[in-house]
Amino acid sequence: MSWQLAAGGWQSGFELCGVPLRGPVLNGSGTFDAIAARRAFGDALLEQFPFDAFVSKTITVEPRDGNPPPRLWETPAGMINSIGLPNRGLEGFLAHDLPQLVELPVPLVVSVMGFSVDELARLLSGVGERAEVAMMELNFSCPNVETGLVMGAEPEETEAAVDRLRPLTEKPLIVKLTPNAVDPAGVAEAAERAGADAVSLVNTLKGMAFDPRTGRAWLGGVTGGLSGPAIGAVALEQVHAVAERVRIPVIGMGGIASGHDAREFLDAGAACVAVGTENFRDPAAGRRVAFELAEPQALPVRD
Amino acid sequence: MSWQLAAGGWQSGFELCGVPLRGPVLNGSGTFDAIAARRAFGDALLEQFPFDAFVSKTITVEPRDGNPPPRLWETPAGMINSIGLPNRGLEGFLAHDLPQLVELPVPLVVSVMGFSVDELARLLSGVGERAEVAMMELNFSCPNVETGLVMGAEPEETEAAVDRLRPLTEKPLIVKLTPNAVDPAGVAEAAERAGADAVSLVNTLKGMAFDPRTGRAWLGGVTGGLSGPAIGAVALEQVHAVAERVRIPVIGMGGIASGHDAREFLDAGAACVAVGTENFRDPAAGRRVAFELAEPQALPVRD
Amino acid sequence: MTQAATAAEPRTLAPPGRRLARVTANDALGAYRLISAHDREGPLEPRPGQFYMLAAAERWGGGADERPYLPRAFSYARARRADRGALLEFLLEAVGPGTERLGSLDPGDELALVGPLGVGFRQPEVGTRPLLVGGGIGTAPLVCLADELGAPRVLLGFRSGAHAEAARLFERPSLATDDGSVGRRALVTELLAETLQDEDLPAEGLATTVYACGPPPMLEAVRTICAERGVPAQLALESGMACGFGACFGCVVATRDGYVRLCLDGPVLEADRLQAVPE
Amino acid sequence: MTQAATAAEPRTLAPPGRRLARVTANDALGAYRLISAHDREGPLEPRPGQFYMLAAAERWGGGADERPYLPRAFSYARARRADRGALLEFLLEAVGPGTERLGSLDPGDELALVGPLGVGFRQPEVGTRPLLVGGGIGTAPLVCLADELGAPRVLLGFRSGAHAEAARLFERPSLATDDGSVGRRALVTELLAETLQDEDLPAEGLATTVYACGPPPMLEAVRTICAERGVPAQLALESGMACGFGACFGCVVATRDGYVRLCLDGPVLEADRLQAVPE
Ligand SMILES: Cc1cc2nc3c(=O)[nH]c(=O)nc-3n(C[C@H](O)[C@H](O)[C@H](O)COP(=O)(O)OP(=O)(O)OC[C@H]3O[C@@H](n4cnc5c(N)ncnc54)[C@H](O)[C@@H]3O)c2cc1C
Ligand SMILES: Cc1cc2nc3c(=O)[nH]c(=O)nc-3n(C[C@H](O)[C@H](O)[C@H](O)COP(=O)(O)OP(=O)(O)OC[C@H]3O[C@@H](n4cnc5c(N)ncnc54)[C@H](O)[C@@H]3O)c2cc1C
Ligand SMILES: Cc1cc2nc3c(=O)[nH]c(=O)nc-3n(C[C@H](O)[C@H](O)[C@H](O)COP(=O)(O)O)c2cc1C
Ligand SMILES: Cc1cc2nc3c(=O)[nH]c(=O)nc-3n(C[C@H](O)[C@H](O)[C@H](O)COP(=O)(O)O)c2cc1C
Ligand code: FES
Ligand code: FES
Repeated sequence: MSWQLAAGGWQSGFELCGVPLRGPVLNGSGTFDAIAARRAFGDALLEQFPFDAFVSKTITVEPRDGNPPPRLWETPAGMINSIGLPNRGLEGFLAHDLPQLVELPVPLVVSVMGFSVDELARLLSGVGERAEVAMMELNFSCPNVETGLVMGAEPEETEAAVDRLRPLTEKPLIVKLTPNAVDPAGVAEAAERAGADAVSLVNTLKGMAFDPRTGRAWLGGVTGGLSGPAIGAVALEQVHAVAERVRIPVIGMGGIASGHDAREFLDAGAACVAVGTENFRDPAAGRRVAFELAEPQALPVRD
Repeated sequence: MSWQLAAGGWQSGFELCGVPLRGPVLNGSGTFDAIAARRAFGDALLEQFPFDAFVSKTITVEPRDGNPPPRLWETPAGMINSIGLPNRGLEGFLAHDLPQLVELPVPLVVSVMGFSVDELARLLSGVGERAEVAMMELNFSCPNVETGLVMGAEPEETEAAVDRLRPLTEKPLIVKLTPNAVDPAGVAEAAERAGADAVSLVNTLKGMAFDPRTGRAWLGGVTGGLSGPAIGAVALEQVHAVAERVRIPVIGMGGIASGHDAREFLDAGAACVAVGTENFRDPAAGRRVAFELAEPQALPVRD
Repeated sequence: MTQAATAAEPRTLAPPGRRLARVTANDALGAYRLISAHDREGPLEPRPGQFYMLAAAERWGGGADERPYLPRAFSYARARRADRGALLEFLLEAVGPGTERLGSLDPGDELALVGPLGVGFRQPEVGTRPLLVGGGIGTAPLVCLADELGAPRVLLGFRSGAHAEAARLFERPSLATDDGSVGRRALVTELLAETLQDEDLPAEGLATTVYACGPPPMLEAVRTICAERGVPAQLALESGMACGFGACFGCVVATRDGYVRLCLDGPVLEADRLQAVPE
Repeated sequence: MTQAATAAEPRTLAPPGRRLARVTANDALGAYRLISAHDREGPLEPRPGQFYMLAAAERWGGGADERPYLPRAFSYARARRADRGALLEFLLEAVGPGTERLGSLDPGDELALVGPLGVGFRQPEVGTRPLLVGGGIGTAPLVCLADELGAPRVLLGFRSGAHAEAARLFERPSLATDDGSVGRRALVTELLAETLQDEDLPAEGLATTVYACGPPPMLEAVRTICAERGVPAQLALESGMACGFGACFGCVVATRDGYVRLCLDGPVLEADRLQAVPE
C-alpha cells in the first residue's frame, strides 16, 4: 500500500485496496464529469486521462435536480459551492452513465449517498455488483444534505452504518469523512473497525457568502461547501490526525493544486491524493500533479 | 444592541453588553499587542487607536513561554500560527500589562484561558474585579491547548463551565467559541443559557503545514491555527448559524480585511466585528475597516 | 459517450488541458478592451458563440479582496489563422477583479486558457435570414458570427458613445444608445421589434432567425418579442462559471426541461427552451 | 508604556499604519535588486538596522502557490531626504514569491509599507572601533550603518562574483567569496578572525565592536569568534515575521532570558544575549 517514487515514474505494483493503479492521483468526487469532459475534449481526454482512478459524482437513489442557482461563490483562494448533488439517480446512473464511464482507461470508483442506511444499502448492492465498478465510496460528508453530516460526524453513527453496509458488497469500501466533525480521526477509526477498506478526506467545509447588493445569502442553497487552496492547511491537519490513528489507506484531498501540495499530503500520511477544485482551473490538473510528483526535480530537494 | 449607520459615522449610543462603544470594530484577541505597538508607533497609536474596544491577548494563571519556533506558516490567503499563548500569567498581567493598557482610549476586554474551570475561576475573579476592565472574554476555543478545545466543543461542557463562572464577576462575559465543533450554534445556545452576555467567533481553524525540505511538520507546535481571508466563508457560516439561534450579541470575526468583509458579518447577524490577521498586514486595519463601514460610498450600493 | 451523439452540435473540441497563449495586443476600444492572444496549441476554427476560460498566467489573485481565483469565461470575438496557431481576440468589459487583471495585461504577458468550450450558434433555420442583436459587451460573440454569416443585418445597443465604439467591429450595424449620443436614443430591442414589424412575412412565416447576446433583461425582451411573432431565436446567455467544461455543475440555468449546464449545453440556447431568461 | 522606558533604544518611531510609497527605481545589482521608493509620509531618519514591512500595493498574492499574503521584512539599505519625504533604498535577494514580486515592480508602481520597525544598531562601546561584517544579502543594513559611522572597516563575504557586486555600496571593503572570483577565496568569518588576531589589543581589552549581519551559520561563527576574544558584537538576525510590530508573537528567537520577539527587541541583538544563533 505504501507509495514510493521509482525513477522516472510510479512504482510498478502500486495499488489501492488491492486494485492496481498506475499512480496515486484520483479526482475528488463531483469535481470532474468524465462524460461531460468527453463532450468538450473528445477522445483526447481518454488518451491523456488526468487521473489514475476515476471517482464518479455522488449518486443517490432518486434523481435530484440539485439546488437553485446561484451555486458558486468565489472566495480568497477558494470557492463555495451549493450544487446540491444533482444526479440521475440509481437507475439513471446504471442505464446512462455507467456504460459511458466504462470506456475510461482507469478503474472506476462510484460515490454514493443516502438519506438513510437503507438507501445506502440499495445503492451499494445496486452498483457494487457491477463488474465495471472497482470500488465504492460512501459519501458520509456532504454538507449540503442533512443526513450526510449526521452520519459522518460521530464515530458511533459511522460505525453502525458501515457495520450494516460492509457485508453488502465485495468491492473495497472507501468512507469519505466530513471535516465538520470534532474528531475526524475518531470517525475514521470507527469506519476502520466496521470494515472500511480506506478513508478519504476532506470534503468541503461549511461556508457561506452574502450578496453585497442585498445583504442576503448569495447561494441558492443558502450555505455551501468551501474548497480549494484556502482549505489546504485544514485538510492536511485532518489527514495527518487520521493517518496516525488508522492502518487502512487514507486518500487525502483539499486544495491540492500542484505536486508540491500533493507531496504534503503524502508527508501527512496519505497513500493516495485526489484533486478537486483545481480541475476547474485546469482540466489536466491531475496529470500535472502526477507529473510533478513523479519528477523529483519539480519539487524542493529533500535534505 | 442593534447596529446601524448614522450619516457620516456611528450611531451615538452604540453599546455592547451595556458598555458604550464608539463603533463596532474590535480586535481579535492575540492579534494586536497595544503595549508593543506603542513601542513601535509611540503616542500616535493612542491618537489614532484602530479599535473601538481593545481585547487583550489571552492570559493564563501561570506565565507561559509559548511554543518553540517556527510559529508561522503562510498559506493561500491566510496563515497558520502555533504561538501557544505566551503570556506573563495572572500576576504579571496585573502588575505589568494592566497599568499600561489602562492608557488606551477605549474600553478594555481581557481574554482568559484556563486548563481547568478552577483556573478560569481564579482568572475571572482576579481580573474581573479591576475597575479598569470593561468586559471579560473566555477563550474556550484555542486549538493550541488541549483544554480549550474540550471546553468549547460540546454544549454540555460549555454550559457547565459558564454556569460556575458566571457568578464570579459582574463584568459582561463574552464566550469565544471554537470553530472546531460540530454545532457551534448549539454551544452558543448553551453559553447563553448559562448567562453569557455575548459570544465571539470564530477562533482559528486547526491546520498544519509540512516543511518541503524534510517532510516533517513545519510548526514548532506541530499543528496550529488557520486564520485570515481563507477562513472568511467558514466564519460567516458559523456566525450566521449562531446569530439565528441566540439573542445575545454576536461578535463576528474570521478573515475580515475590509469594510466590505465586515458588512458581510453584520449581514450574517453579528452585532460587532473583530479584525485579526489583517492587523499584521496593516496596523491601522481596524480604523480602515471602521471607516469603510461608516462611509456607505466605500461599499456596494444596496438595492 | 459516442462522438456521433453530439456530432451535430456546433462545437469545436478543445485540447484537454490549460495552455498558455501570449498576449499580442491589448487596446482600448471605447469603454472596452480588445485583447489579442496567440494560441499556438488550440484549434484554428472555434465556432461562433463558443467561449474560452481565461486567467492571467501570473498573479491571478492577490487583489484587494484576494480574488480572482477561478478562471473567467469569455466568448471569442474573432479568430484568425496566424503563423503557427490561431490569433484569438477577446472583447472585455472591466466589471471586477478578473476582468480588471486581464485588462491590465501587456503584450508579451501570457494568458492561461482552456477552450474553445460550449456549443455555438446553430445555422439559421432553412429559409430564414439571420438578424443579429447585441447589447453592450454581448456584442462580442456576434463579431465572428457576423463574419461567418457574411454581412448579416446587425442591431446593436449600448449605454453610451464610449461603449458604442465596439460597433466598429461590425459592418454597417444599426445603432441605439441609451443616451442617444450615437445612433438612435432607444433600446436595441425597440429596433428589433421595428425590424420584425417591417418585415414582409412570407406565407410560411419564418423570415428571420434572431441571434442575440446581451444583458438578461435585453435577452428576455428579445425572447418575448420573438416568441410573440413566432420568430426562432438563439440566445447566448451568461452565468457564473467555475470550470467551463461541465465539471462543477455550477453554471446551471433553468429551462423548460429542468436545469442545464450552460457551459456544456450552452452558452447558446434556443429561446424556446426557456420559460424566461434568468435573472 | 512610558516613552522614557524605551527612549534609549535606537528606534525611530513608525506611523501607526500602512502607507504607500512610489517605486522610483528598481535595478539589478549583480545577483540582487536595489529598489528605491519615495516615502512621503514616513520619518526621514530611520536608524541603521531598522526594517520595513513591504508588500506590492497591487497583486500581492495569486502566484503559483497563491502566495505571498503577508508583508515581508526588509532592512533599509540607505535613506536620503528627498523632495517631500525620504527616499528609501532596499537591497533584495529573490528567494521566493514575495521577493520575486517585489523584484518585479516597475518605477511608478506602489509599495505598501510599514516602518521603520525594530531596534537598530547601538553605538560602538566606548573606546572601541567599529568593524562591520556582512554576508550575502546581510550586507543590506550595513550600508547605512557604514555611512553613519563614517567609513569604518568593512568585511564582506559573498557566494559569487555576481553577489559581490553589492560590495559596491561600500567604500573599500575587504572581500571574500566562496569561489574566489572576487577578493579572497575564504569565508568572511576567516577575515574576521584574522582581523581581530592582527589587532593590537589595548591594555583594557576592547579594541573593536563588531556589527554583523548574514546567514545564521555565519552569525554563529561571528558570535563564537567574538565571544572567545571578549569582543562585543551586535548581530542583526532574521526570523519569519507576520507583522513586524510585536502583534503576532511569531518571530521569537531564543535568548538566554527566554524568547524575545525579534521585530520588537531586535532585529539587532547583542551577541552575548544569545546562547547560539538559531537555525
Ligand atoms: C459564456 C460566457 C461568455 C462571456 N463572454 C464575455 C465577453 O466576451 N466579454 C466580457 O467582457 N465578458 C464576458 N463574459 C462575462 C465575464 O465572464 C464576466 O464579466 C467575468 O467573469 C467577471 O469577472 P470579474 O472578476 O471581473 O468580476 P466579478 O467580481 O466576478 O463580478 C461579476 C459578477 O459576478 C458576481 N460576483 C461578485 N462577486 C462574486 C464572487 N465572489 N463569487 C461569485 N460571483 C461573484 C456578481 O454578480 C458580479 O456582478 C462571459 C461570460 C460567460 C459565461
Ligand atoms: C528584520 C529582517 C530584515 C531583512 N532584510 C532583508 C533585506 O534587506 N533584503 C532581503 O533580500 N531580505 C531581507 N530579509 C529576508 C526577507 O524578509 C525574506 O527573504 C523574505 O521574507 C522572503 O520572502 P519570499 O516570499 O520571497 O520567500 P518565502 O517563500 O517566504 O521563503 C523564505 C523562507 O521562508 C520559509 N518558508 C517557505 N515557505 C513558507 C511559508 N509558506 N510560510 C512561512 N515560511 C515559509 C522557508 O524557510 C524559506 O526559505 C530580512 C528579514 C528580516 C526578518
Ligand atoms: C463543485 C463541487 C462539487 C462536489 N461534489 C461532491 C460530491 O458529489 N461528492 C463528494 O463526495 N464530494 C464532492 N465535492 C468535494 C470534493 O470531492 C472534495 O472533497 C473537496 O472539494 C475538497 O477538495 P478540493 O479542495 O481539492 O476541491 C465537491 C466539491 C466541489 C467543489
Ligand atoms: C497569531 C495569532 C494569535 C492569536 N492568539 C489568540 C489568543 O491569544 N486568544 C484568542 O482567543 N484568539 C487568538 N487568536 C485568534 C484570533 O483572535 C481570531 O479569532 C482568528 O485569528 C480569526 O480571525 P482573523 O481571521 O481575522 O485573524 C490568534 C490568532 C492569530 C493569528
Ligand atoms: S461552469 Fe462548471 S459545469 Fe458549467
Ligand atoms: S513579527 Fe509579529 S511579533 Fe514579531
